Amino acid sequence: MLRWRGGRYNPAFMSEEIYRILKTNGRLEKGRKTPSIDDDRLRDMYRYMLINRLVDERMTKLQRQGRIGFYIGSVGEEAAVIGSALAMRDDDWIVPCYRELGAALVRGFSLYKFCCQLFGNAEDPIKGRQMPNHYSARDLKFTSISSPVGTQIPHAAGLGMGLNIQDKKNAVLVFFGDGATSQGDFHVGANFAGVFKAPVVFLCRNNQWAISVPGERQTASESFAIKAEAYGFEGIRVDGNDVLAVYETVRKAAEKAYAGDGPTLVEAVTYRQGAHSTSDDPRAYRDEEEVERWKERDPLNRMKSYLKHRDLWSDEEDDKLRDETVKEIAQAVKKAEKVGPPDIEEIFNDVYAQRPWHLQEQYEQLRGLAE
Amino acid sequence: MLRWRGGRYNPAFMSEEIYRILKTNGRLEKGRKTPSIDDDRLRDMYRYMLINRLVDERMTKLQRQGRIGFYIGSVGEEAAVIGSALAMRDDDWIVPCYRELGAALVRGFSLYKFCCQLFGNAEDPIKGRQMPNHYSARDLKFTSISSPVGTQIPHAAGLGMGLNIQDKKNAVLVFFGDGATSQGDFHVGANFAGVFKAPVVFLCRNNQWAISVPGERQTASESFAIKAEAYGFEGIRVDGNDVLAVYETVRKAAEKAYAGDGPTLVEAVTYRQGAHSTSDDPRAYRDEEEVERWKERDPLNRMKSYLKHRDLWSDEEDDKLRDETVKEIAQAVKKAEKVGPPDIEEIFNDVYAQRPWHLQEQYEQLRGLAE
Amino acid sequence: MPRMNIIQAVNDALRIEMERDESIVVMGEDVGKFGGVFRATQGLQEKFGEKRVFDTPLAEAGIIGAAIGMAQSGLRPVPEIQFADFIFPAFDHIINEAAKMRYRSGGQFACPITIRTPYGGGIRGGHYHSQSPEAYFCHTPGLKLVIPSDPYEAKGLLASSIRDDDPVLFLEPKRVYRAARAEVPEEEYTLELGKADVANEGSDVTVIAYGAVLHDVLKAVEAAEDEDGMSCEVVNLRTLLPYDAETVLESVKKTGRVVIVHEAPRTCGYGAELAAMIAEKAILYLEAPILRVTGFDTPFPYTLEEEYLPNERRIRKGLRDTVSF
Amino acid sequence: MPRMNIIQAVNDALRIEMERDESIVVMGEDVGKFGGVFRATQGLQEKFGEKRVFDTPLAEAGIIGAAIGMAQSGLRPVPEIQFADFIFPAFDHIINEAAKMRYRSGGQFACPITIRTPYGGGIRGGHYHSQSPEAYFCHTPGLKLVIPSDPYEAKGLLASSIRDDDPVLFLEPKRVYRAARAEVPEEEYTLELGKADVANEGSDVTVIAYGAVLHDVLKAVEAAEDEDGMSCEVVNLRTLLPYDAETVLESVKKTGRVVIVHEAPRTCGYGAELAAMIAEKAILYLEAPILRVTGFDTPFPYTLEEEYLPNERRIRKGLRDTVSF
Ligand SMILES: Cc1ncc(C[n+]2csc(CCOP(=O)(O)OP(=O)(O)O)c2C)c(N)n1
Ligand SMILES: Cc1ncc(C[n+]2csc(CCOP(=O)(O)OP(=O)(O)O)c2C)c(N)n1
Ligand SMILES: [Mg+2]
Ligand SMILES: [Mg+2]
Repeated sequence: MLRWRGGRYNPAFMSEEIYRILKTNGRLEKGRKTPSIDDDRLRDMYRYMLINRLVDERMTKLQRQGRIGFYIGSVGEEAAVIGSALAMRDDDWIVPCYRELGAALVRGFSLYKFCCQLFGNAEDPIKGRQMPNHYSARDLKFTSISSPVGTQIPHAAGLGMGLNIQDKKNAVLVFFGDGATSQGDFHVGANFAGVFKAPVVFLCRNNQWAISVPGERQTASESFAIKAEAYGFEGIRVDGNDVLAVYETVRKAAEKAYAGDGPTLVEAVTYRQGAHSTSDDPRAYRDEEEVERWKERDPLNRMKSYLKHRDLWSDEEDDKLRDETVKEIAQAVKKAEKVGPPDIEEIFNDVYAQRPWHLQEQYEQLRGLAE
Repeated sequence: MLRWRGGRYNPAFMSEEIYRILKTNGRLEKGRKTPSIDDDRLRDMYRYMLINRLVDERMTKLQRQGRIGFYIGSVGEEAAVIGSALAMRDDDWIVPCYRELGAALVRGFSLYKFCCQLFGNAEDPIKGRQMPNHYSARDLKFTSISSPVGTQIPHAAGLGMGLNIQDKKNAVLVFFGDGATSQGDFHVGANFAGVFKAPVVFLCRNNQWAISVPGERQTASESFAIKAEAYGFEGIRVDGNDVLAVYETVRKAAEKAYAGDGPTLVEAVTYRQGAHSTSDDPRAYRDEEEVERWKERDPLNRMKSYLKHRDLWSDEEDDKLRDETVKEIAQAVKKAEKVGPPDIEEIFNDVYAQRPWHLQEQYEQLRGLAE
Repeated sequence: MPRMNIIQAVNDALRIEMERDESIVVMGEDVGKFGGVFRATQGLQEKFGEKRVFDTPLAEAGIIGAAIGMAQSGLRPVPEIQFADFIFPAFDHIINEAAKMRYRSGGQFACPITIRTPYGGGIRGGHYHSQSPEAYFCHTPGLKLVIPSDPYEAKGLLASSIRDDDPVLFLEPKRVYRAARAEVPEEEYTLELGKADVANEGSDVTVIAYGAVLHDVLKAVEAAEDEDGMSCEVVNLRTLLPYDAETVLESVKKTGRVVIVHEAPRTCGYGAELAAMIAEKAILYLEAPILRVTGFDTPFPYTLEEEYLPNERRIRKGLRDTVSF
Repeated sequence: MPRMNIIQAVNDALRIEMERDESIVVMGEDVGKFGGVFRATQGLQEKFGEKRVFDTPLAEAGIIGAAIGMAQSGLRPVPEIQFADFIFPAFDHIINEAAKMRYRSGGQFACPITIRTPYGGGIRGGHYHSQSPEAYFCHTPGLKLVIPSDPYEAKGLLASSIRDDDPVLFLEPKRVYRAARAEVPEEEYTLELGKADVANEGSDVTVIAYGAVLHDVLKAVEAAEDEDGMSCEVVNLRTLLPYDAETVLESVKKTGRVVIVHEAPRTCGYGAELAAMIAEKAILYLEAPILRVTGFDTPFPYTLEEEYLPNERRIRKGLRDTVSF
């Protein structure tokens, strides 16, 4: 364990132990060995992070141009999300909140579908029912995103309990922010998981802010990881901008879960480099300097440097991936933008498995009016 | 700190450290000194416990005779309740749940009013509105009892925050059971108290059971006290059947609160010797043997022995207090039983500060029907 | 056919459904070894093991939150909330999560959960062991809400609720848990959700009710028929969401007079919906004001609960006022 | 008189009340330095300090639970819930604790809390930034519920709510937060709770509405008067609990026709209560079915929210159907 040097206000955060493999410059921390991860996987880590970053940049612009209504990105937090998603098996469940596009990408969620969801069009997998960034992908074992902060945490516990009951050997990775740990739902979810030894990895993306509220206003505890003590399982703090450290930590937690040894809380210490969402303006509440300091610890640069040191990546490959991705995104956007809205009948579908009389009546009234 | 030897199933409970002053036989634990508490106060501790016990016994019978509808007692838990209530100043707030008659007695709540509440009669301080054991006594800084488990915990945090905001130098003592720690309300209450350094003593009566559910089904944590770590304040385990240990621990926690150093979680390890309430039959789910083992650690016997060792109490005094109390209770019951029910108008009072038209209309309808 | 009370009928339905379908699990506070504080789950843990019937920590949000996740894993959880008064910590999970899951995921995820909970007054339970919260839930698209009034309905409707692919809130009338006894088929059967039952035929007035209060309605109606020569039609709703407007309207069009009875407070209570629907769809048939005989707009009292509840006396007054209007 | 929008009026009322009464504190997520995600509390922390205006941890149950305790300590908290859609984790504290506190303690404890929260659709917020939860709360004795529609009402009603000794839920129509502008007195004033406003006089039909949708109603009515020659009376409810039945009934008895408009889903929505009350107290005056023009009985959609909402077109259709019945 190394000493954490990247804390913010909370003095406790400064002295807290944290797990890290890569230094900011992409070199191994003293005493760390090259982790035994094959080269393709290492490159994948970086690739997904870069794609995620480029998507976020493009969509934020799209929102500014008024072409989509809203966007919520994860700039600066890609390692925490992608490192942990990659550490799970493909048939493990991912239970996201709204800031984990990276995890969906890892699972193979298509950019086109993603764009359709942003536009809420007729080909949106969730049929234009929710705001941007609230997709679902059941085929990818990626559950339905909702806005209320923290509700997914007991769902994840229940999913894990359900896997146990059915003797399935998978695990669950659930994401949430530092702010979410203040909700009763964090408590009941973690507590159920502890009592029932549910195979769950609780991934707290501690990005230091909940909109304008800093971490020390969420809790007086020494860290978020320490909260695991209250539930009888292990809590680990990891440098959330070091994709290797995140990957290794979550991999171990997942293996513990597969082995029937129950849940783990992983606090990935990272930073929300951008606004909370396109509706937010952080200049009203935080120092630009702080943001600059954290940009120096950017997860993409760190991993790219590491790969370059190891001759696993080059500037040419980087440029190529960028170009390809930008094009792919542009195509997806273009195609999705052309698709029309869902039919008004979609207002009335999926409320229940079968449409009851009163919804049929309301549908017919609306249809009558529309004609 | 001494080793705890009184645990139940949970093996962790066995090895956990616990604070105790008096051994079961009423002698001082090795290394403990006679605490500096004046003799009257020591006798008070025992007196209140005995009165509490006698009231519980009488009221349980009253319920069996069908004269009151329900009763919930605290046999075995008197030290945890009374030791902590006595440790606070009279102008500190007490925020109870339903099993802390002892604390109300300490504050001077009259047996007559208590009986009126049990009967829900016209002189019931809460006007026949709630089940037995749900009294309030604002003049005694004893808040309103409700049934939902755990809701009082954030109220207590808020009370403490309110005292801070108004620069009042009092503290708050809030009671709840082991089961209540599983609620989201425990989490949000403790977390708010930690963040805002609220002057609150969180008193967890760990009586080992939540109706039929044992402690190890509530949480996988090593203890209940350890949960304080998640909120950045101190958690202490104390032998809840040792009134001296409870008193001393809570006194220290209160002093910390007065000094502006924030909250403390005190886990008082005790045992519910009786049924959950008169509606319950514990033979369906727990061993009588376990109950017997705990009766050997009864808090009253322990304190009585201690007082007798120190020549502060005698069997004669004991008999006298018993007789007096039994008589007092009988008189209170007799007097309260004669009082009639509240007027039907009381159905419509206190919904709001002023009665709005629709309640007036409903009242008049009912009055018309009754005449 | 064996005679059962409602507790036994619920227990029977749970047992039969659990035998039929391995994915059904029962969870909640005290439901395991103890078999529930009302003993509705008695014997189930012994029979189906601790994996399928288990006690949870004391946290309603956890119970329903976990049940939602369990449903996503392929199970059909049947959580119990010990008293309906204690369901509110789970309100967010029920109305923002379970009820919206199918819709918000574009039909990808369903939430086949049946939440059982005893509701209602008349057991000297005061504020927190007496509430009738049906209206809070019936305003929530995506939910179904079912209230049986007797053992036959309890068994058949619970089976249907458990088999339903949407989240169902199943409110059990605890006042008549043991008092309502009836012959109940031994074998499995279902009663269709969304269908009301005409519990008594009549022509002067339509009384609409559900759950425990139906028994008071039937008594009041019997007396009104015997003593006042009235002919009362009683519609027992059984399912409150989605409800059987057809049966209600058919009756109202016949009688032209309506009395709605429920225990919950009047304002924004479930009766408001029925009255509003009737005032929209059958206004020309109405010959008298639509009356609501309900609990008063106050919290539930303890000592005066008899006066608070829409008892036989108040129902009869409602019938008289309506028919003589 | 200065012109203000609703945000400014709310901010103004908060400032004036806080100056008047030291016991008022403002709390919630992002209300401090940031001044609220809608900026309604902007400048208050600077003016009144961090003790009286502060950010809380992200926990609605904690915000309301703590506010209840703060009220017991002698304060008058004005908590903000960031969006009404997120109020449900606090539902238990609002309906089981705050609303019942005075009653259950025999009048010993009161709960003078005003919960401010933006509600309603029309801002492309989908499921969770659009809901209108008023009916959930109006079924709760002990609560008051207030919804202003413009800056003048917002300022006067918020002042009254804060001064009221019972818990008030103050729902702010976020769709018109900035769009609704009006002249607002600079000095303090109050508007009586429980009193409706007749926003337009007329004789053919009574339209009852509140909050954001009132603006659509007024537009529809203007068009109906201009183009169809109808004379429409518009009752703006302002307070939903307890509500002003007198004003409603007076209007209905005059017009004999009723259209109720709200954004929330229809079934068990607030309109049901109004329709039921009218069908009880004014049945003989009714010349047409009572119509409810409301959101549909589905969760709130994203792309098709314009179609979901009771827009001008649907309101006009309701007016035509009712008047031509
Ligand atoms: C229950 C609830 N309350 C409030 C909000 C409004 N809100 C949306 S995101 C957010 C902050 C979340 O912070 P955190 O959990 O740290 O996640 P982050 O956005 O930083 O990734 C808030 C308050 C909400 N969505 N749900
Ligand atoms: C929210 C809620 N859920 C369930 C209940 C039913 N109930 C009453 S007491 C109790 C057990 C409480 O256990 P604990 O907190 O340990 O306190 P104890 O009774 O042991 O003192 C339960 C489940 C309740 N009153 N409130
Ligand atoms: Mg955050
Ligand atoms: Mg207990």
